Amino acid sequence: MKYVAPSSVEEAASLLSSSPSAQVFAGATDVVPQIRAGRPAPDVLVDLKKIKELVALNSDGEKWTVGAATPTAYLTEDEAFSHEFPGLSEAAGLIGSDQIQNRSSLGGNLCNASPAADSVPAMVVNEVRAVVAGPNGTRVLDVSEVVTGPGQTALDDDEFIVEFEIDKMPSRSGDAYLRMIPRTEMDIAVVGAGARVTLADDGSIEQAVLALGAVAPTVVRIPDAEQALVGSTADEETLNAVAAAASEACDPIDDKRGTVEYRKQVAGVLAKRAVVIAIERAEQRNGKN
Amino acid sequence: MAQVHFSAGLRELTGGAAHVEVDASTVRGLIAALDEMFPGIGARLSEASSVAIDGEIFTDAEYESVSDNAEVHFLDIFQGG
Amino acid sequence: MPRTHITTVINGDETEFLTEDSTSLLNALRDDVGLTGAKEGCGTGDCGACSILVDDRVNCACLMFAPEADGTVIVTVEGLADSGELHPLQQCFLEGAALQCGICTPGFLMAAKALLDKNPDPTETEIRYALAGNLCRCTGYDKIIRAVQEAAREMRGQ
Amino acid sequence: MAITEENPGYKWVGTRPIRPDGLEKVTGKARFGADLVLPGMLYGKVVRSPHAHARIVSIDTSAAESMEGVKAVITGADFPDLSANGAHPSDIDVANNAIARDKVLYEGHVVAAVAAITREQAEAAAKAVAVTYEVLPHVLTVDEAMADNAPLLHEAMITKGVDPAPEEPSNIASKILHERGDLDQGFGEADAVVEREFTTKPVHQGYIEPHAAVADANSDGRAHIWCSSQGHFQMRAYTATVLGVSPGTLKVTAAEIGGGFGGKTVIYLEPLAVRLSQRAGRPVKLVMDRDEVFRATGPTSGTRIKVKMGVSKDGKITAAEVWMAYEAGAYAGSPVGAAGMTAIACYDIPNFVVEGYDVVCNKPRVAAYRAPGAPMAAFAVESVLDELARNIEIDPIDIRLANAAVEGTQASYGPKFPRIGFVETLEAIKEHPNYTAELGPNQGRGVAAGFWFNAGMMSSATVHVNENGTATVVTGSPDIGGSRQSMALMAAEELGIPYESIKPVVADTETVGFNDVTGGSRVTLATGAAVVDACRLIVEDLRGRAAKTWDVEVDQVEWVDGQAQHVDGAQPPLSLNDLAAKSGRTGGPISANASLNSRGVGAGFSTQLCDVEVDPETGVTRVVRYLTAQDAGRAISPDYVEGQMQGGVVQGIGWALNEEYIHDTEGVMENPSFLDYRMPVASDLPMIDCAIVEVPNPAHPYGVRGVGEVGIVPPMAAVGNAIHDAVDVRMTELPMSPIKVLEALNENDG
Repeated sequence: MKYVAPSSVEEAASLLSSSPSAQVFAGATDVVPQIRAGRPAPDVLVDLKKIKELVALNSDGEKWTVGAATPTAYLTEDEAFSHEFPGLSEAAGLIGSDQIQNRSSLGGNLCNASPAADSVPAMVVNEVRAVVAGPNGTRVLDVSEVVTGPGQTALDDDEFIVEFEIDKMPSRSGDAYLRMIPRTEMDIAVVGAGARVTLADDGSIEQAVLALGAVAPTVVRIPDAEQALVGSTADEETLNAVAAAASEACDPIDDKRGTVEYRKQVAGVLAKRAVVIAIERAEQRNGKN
Repeated sequence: MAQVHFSAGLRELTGGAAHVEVDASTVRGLIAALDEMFPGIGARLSEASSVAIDGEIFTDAEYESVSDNAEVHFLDIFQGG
Repeated sequence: MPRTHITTVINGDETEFLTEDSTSLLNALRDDVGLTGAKEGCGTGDCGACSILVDDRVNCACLMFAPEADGTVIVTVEGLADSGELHPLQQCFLEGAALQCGICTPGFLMAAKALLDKNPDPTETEIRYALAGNLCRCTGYDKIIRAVQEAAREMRGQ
Repeated sequence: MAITEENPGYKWVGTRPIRPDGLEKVTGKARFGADLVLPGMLYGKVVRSPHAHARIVSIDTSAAESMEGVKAVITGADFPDLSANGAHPSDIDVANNAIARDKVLYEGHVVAAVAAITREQAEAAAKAVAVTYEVLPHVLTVDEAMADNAPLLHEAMITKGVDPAPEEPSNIASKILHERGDLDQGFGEADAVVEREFTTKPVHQGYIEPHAAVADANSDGRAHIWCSSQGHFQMRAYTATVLGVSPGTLKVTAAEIGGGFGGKTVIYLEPLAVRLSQRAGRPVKLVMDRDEVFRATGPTSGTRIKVKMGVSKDGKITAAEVWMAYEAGAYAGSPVGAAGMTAIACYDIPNFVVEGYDVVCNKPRVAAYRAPGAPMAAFAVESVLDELARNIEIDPIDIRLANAAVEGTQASYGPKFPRIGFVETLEAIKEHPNYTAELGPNQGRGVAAGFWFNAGMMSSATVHVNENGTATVVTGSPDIGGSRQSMALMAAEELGIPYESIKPVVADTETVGFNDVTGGSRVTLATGAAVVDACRLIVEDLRGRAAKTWDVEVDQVEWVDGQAQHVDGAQPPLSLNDLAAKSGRTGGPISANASLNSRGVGAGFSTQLCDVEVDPETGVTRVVRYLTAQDAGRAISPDYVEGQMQGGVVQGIGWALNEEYIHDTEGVMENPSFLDYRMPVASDLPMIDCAIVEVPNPAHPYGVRGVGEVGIVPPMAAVGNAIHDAVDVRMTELPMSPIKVLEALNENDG
């Protein structure tokens, strides 16, 4: 196995297309354990962390750009980003310990394509876009389009994500991400739930986006729940409808971390709770917008 | 005379007796006397890892002395962690 | 496989070594550089016993490929004491009996140093979450948390 | 906080100095098993069975032997066949577990090993060893293994402890039975009876240091081994057995050990490393990775336990019936014997039957794990006792006080108890502010108690006095939890010199007398007693030397505060320094040996109080407050007594909430990593409050009782009883994971 650390997107792209089993990585917090567990190591490992654009966090006031290889610790430590996207910042910050946080990245978490990835539901509800580079230029995908199944993405072998674009949080809006893990840290999500709500002038819900992780091959939206919320003030009855819709939207499996019944039931609970937190944050921001 | 108590597992070898008195001054003597009373029990008793004499537990207790009307128990093997 | 030449600064010293690209930074430090302070407990980033500082950030050395260390500044537990003078964390771990077998201690010291460098006055909960990536099976964590609190107080000059 | 009777005014015992070996551990200098590098050293790698039960048809090592950098490849055939020359059955099991000969009995069982110049070469060669298996049907749980005509692991296994012996072989290695009084009469007198069935899963000791050994062997088989173990003399004995050589040909040096908890009292790598090194003519280092530690080193038993108990309305236990089946893994030897003896040992019960079975199954061979066997039985008994207390509406501490074993109580396992401190631990809990602290919503409080015998066994110590009156205390007991400090504290007290002037050393098998393993909570008691005996021999020697110096009879000389003093003050006192400086004149170097088979083992009791908060919508349980009270007899080193108490509690909490072996239907472990084998992390826990109770053990010079193990016995029941108090579900399965708690909550609402 050969290690290379290109310093530009172009150099990385050509390296990828020159060797069929080349693989990009940033933190390798998934790659190393997989190789250790017996997955064949690629011939060429392309380290993206020496490319400036890929380790960057910027905002032009209209949208944020987050380099695909930016350690998630940079996001949680950035007060402006965490204030604007508390849910996304929480989700990124839940990926493992401080040691892992200094290496894990949104690009790695997304492209490892684990159904239980913590950052993906939070990215989906914030309608994050992925800028993908390849031998013939770049293209932009919605994050929800990137993962196509466990361990599979829509990227070609010689493509990689350069950065993520996140439009600034709409006014009167707030997001949240919750997950269920048996311990308080160092666990893979048994269930994950992301929510973003936008309030109308009268305080009722104008728009809601909900997404669940670890309960299906890929992150799933919950349109029924989103509809149920629009126009409501998230009263008890509506929230129970949200919970029911969330459980219904799940297509989970039994595995060493959880059962079908458990994931369905708790998906409803977390979806409900995430909506309540998102609304509180929207109301707080409402005051300041 | 030492008071020897048998755990339930051993009572199958003593015709159900849970407790007997034996005249012996060492554990070795005790086991020999018991083997006469209940043929075959001797081997089983020496296998037991430890012997309790008046509440104190001894491992490898063959030569330990047994005072008059001491209370003696043969214990199963147990291991420290 | 040809080996790669790596140049780093380790515990203040310019250090060069040769490594195979697939070798973890942990194995390179232990086998090629001879610093056995960082320990392997799992090799998959789940136990923190191999925690070191890379450019002032705490990392699991087992999750890094050795070539990634090129051009970085690394601090291991062997570099914590300043010419024989123990770091307050080392002193407080000793005084507070915050270690038993000691295999996890190097990792805890590096993670705690990274925490205190960032947050000189952490709450108990903040310390517990910052050290959640370091497993200890002997102590039940109580005395480790207290030792970090004590060291934080001393470093703040209180 | 310690509840101490009279403190005899010790100068050093009971203080909290810095431990003598701490500096190396906080600076990264301490040498653990995997840290040693020798010139020309090769890296070893073990080949393990992917099947839970299979016959080895053939092993082709030719491809591996021809690979680049490979210097040696070994299989079972490289070791003597002990069954052929009439060795003891337990030695045959040790050898077969070290490396399989004809059958593999669990996934991960060793079938071969290689040694090469680099790690990568060794790993590649290990993959190239071609093993063909004839896969056999397997059994994983006690139910499967005990079922009629279940596949047999050992064709000739006839159950022991059953008379007359059964004709047919089975997977049941042995039966244990304890009985007293009349069960029916006892249950007849009861006003309340509760009967429950409990299941627990195998759990691992979870030491953070994987097993490691370095061996440097000569062609004639003599070898030097460095290994991290709980007892290098025991490692020498087992290794010699497997290699078929005399123990004297093996020198074993104790590396620092990165945690053991019972799991490193047995051998895995040592014989393989020696044979590889012998074949290669170069030192070999063998280190397990975490995956191998889980798959192939002894967890403790998964169990099924039925408990039925009855109490009168005034809280007296009238009868108890306990049925237990413990998994032994691949070879006989689960801790069901100890479980049978400890299950109801806390209480004075007139009528009981305790029946237990040791059952082999296709899992790694069970090894000791901190008070082996006792925690599972206590989970069952203390849960049923909690339910009984609620039925007759009596305080959980009071019901235990009403039945507590005291001095003179006929223990359920036989002998009368000498002086013990169980009642004092119960009172320590009842008087503690935690017992009446306010509980929030969905919070609950649970009480549980536990007992462990502790062990004595054999130890040796040598004490040398240096020419300046300082001293070296040499023992053979590996120090995991601070025992070097205890040795130094007791030696300082005996010799009357400062603690700092004593250097405790853990020496190799050629430099100190035999020492049994560090286990059974015995080191401070037994090795401590050997150190005390050696120091007392030295004090006698010093008195004689002072008498010679003053030309008086020795009974004119007393040893007080580290000085020889003339009874009438007729001479200025002589310090240890004075005598040591002139030792040539009074007979030569000052040193003494002491070896003993320790007596006067003091049993240990622990009562614990746990507060939890349960999220009723997700079943997640968090421990919010924890108090443990434990009788240490005399806390020689309070810092490290608390450390043992807290460590045992937190291992118990992990066992209670999330730890379990998960196997797929093929008997392959699905969670062999610290990610999915969930041990508690720092953010899961509150501080663990400790109440050290001191009811001195009359049979020990310093009143010591073992403290290392009993702390892990009560936690599972304490957590389970707290969950019941919080959300009114009675958990009877471990671990009490969020999934199981939510299932129980759903059944309650359903």
